[in-house]
Amino acid sequence: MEQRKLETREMLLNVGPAHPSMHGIIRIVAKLDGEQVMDCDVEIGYLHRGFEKMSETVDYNGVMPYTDRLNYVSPLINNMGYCMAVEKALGISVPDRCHYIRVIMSEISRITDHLTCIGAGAMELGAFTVFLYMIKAREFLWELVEMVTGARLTVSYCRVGGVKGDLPEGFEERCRKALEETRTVLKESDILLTRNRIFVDRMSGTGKISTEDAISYGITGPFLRGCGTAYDVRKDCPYAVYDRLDFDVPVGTRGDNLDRYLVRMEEMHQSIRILEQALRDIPDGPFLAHPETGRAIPAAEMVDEAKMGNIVQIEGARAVVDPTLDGASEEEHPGIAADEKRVFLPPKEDTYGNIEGLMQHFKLVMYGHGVRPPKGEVYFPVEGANGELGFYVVSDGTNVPYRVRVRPPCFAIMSALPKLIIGDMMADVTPTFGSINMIGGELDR
Amino acid sequence: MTEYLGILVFFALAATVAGGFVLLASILGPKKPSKVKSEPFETGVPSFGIQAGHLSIKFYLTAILFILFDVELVFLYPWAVVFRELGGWGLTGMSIFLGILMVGFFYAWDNGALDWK
Amino acid sequence: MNAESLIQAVKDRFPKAVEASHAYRGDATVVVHRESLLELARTLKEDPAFQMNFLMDLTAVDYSAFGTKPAPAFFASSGVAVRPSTTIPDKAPWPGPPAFGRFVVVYHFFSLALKHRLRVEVPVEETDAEVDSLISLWGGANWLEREVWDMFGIRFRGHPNLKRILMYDEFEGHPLRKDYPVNKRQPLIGPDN
Amino acid sequence: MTSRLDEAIGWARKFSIFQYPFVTACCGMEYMATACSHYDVDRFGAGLPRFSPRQADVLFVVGTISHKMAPVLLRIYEQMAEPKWVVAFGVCTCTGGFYDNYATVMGIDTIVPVDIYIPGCPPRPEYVLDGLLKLQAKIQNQRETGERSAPEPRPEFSV
Repeated sequence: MEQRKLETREMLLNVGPAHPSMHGIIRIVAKLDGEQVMDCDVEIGYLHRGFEKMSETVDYNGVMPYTDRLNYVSPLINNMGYCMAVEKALGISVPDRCHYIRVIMSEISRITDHLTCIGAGAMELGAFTVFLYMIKAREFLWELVEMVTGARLTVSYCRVGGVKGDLPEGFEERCRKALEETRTVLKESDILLTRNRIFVDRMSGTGKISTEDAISYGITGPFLRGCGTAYDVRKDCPYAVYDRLDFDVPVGTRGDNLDRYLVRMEEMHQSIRILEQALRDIPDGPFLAHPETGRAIPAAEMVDEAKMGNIVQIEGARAVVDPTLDGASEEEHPGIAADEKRVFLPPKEDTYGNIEGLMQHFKLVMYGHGVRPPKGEVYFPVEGANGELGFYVVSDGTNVPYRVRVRPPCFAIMSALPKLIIGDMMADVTPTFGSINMIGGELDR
Repeated sequence: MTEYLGILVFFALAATVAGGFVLLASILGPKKPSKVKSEPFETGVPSFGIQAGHLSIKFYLTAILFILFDVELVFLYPWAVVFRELGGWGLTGMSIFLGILMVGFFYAWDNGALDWK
Repeated sequence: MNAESLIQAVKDRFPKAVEASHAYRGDATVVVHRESLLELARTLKEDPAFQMNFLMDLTAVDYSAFGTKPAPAFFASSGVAVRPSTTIPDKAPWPGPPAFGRFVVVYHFFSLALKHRLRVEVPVEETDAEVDSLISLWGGANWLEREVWDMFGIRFRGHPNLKRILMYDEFEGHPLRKDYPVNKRQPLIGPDN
Repeated sequence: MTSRLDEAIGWARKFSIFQYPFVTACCGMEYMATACSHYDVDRFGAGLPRFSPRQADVLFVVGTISHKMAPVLLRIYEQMAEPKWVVAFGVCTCTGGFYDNYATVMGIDTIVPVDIYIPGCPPRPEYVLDGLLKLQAKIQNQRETGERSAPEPRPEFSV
């Protein structure tokens, strides 16, 4: 006799804004039948801070600190994306050394993003040790970033038309040491996780999505590569010097959480490979502009000399500047800045030493002056840690951007969340959400 | 009778320690009840509340299986203490007992009572 | 295929729909009437010549305050001798925002197979700011359109639940419009400083 | 006159801080770095994050609070059991930081009473540990200085 289906009323459950397993603030109202999620309504916007409105109030270089706080786990990639969009609007390009520096810093940032994502995801499944190991590895890389940019997280390192300063001395071997330690941590975590029965059981088969659905939702990045489509902006629309570096794009097959985890782990190894190649063939570092007269004069003294008009004494001298201004003196300047006087600050020696440098500095920092791209609109995609991070910049010729629109990669993934968790069990929402790597700042902007 | 004295002392000690903490907490801790504080905490938003009495049948199934094998475990403890004195008979008796329960376990497992779907 | 041939292909397919087009800095852009948007999007997606399977981005721009602020001249025009630096290429200047309409809804398409990108702009009047929804073609359009409605107040015909996504429901007004002041707060609780 | 009992209570509370990490934005990354092995907040007895306001003593508000999030923050603060303290972690919670716009609450002390302010965007882990020590000093002499154990929430704000 046909078994009458017991009619049970579904239970509405709030996986709310302050939920422990959601390391990011969204609210999922899930309709549960026992343990199974039958339907869910996702509500976001809890971290909407008005990035696009604020970027219409500051000038082009002033938007930089706001871009750090978009995807705050990999800030340098946002910086690079925004800078390259504005440089495309200006129609200028930076020297090769600066491209290499940007590639090095954004690959370091990508590794920290994947470390945080996998670490936090594993912690929610109980693998607390892996979280501690990965955050330890992230500390090594953050020390590296701090050595170059001065800050660990909110770096604001790029400038329109270049970067703030050249790589300090001793960067290369510290970078190699940090990469070595990251590699050991990756090996340890791989041993701990990849064949761990609990981890594999929780991750495989949950949060499945087919390639067609992923593409129709506009999902890109490790999420799409987990489903089997090899779309990587660095390979398909190469920018900076990615076409000169060879690395391969890991692709999954089933499109579930385990594949995404494996893709991210493999991507970290590829990023380390990119870093090593970039460190090897980065164009020459600072060449001494005036080796024979390259004596160093304190900046204040140089200014006094210039004021008195005796330019000849300080011709070709190097200014000893405040450490925060380091890395942008006359010898490093050609390597890190576009040769466009209307966009990038002059080296300190010119600013203190002669009137043209002072004029250029004045025109770039005074209110109402500064970087002024011609009227126009530009879209520049960059491979962020979660997918394609595009910047759409509309400029009306003034020094304030008219409209800066960020194409957030994890916004598309979050819009597919109902398709990911309906049918799974309530406990599977946590690994799925861990592998989405939703970053509040990027999602709600 | 004296061997039970040890257990008595053990229980008394446990009761005083647990009771002491609860007592101290209630005396020393400040108490400021408020309407919002008494509402259930559901991640920061007013909760929908659980409709009483309409839970899915699968919870009941899992709970019953757990109780069954938990009680079986309780019988093992006294046996484990004296199994050396019981010798062969004790072993066979207990293995028959366990065998019957194992049959029940495999039947449940085979019928899919353990996986949720 | 490169920007010009892409624009030409779209023009051949939709001669009367395309109002204007340009390839500023290499981004193929087509300005289209509101009525033919859905049909154009469908052909872009299904037609083997385009194969635009990605709706990368959907956003809007409020051009009401465009050009009102004076754009001080470039540095060179102030007469100071500038070292022969690369002049900023202005050979193909940007033809300016679309002719009519306060808002412009901007779509960015990308084809994974043919590796080309297209930007479609749909100018919309302020009075009836309404455009067809692309939710039947791409699932991703759902949230993107809700955000454009939330931020600009442009309605999307055919969208299942067009309500606010980033702001809370008690919020009146659309913050990204140029006439909405930056710090006009409408707090749910707390003082209104 | 500090009675031995007050001192003992202060000492006990000081080194067993159960924190509720109300994490929203970029400061969360620095909170992770502080809680993990390199800058280890567990050395000060504050290592155990409790994700339910019932079991937490200190509410760590970490990251920008938007107007949409403000009622949630107030509700969780009010559902915490006394004695409770609030730490404003990062400049966005102290004064709203550089997000002075329609979406951000300019400083959470307009919503919940705050005990310790840790400025910085994000504050370096050393600042956080310093803030924690100041909080512990406040907890230690909480009873003898006659301060009320938890600052009274301002009536006009409670919902």
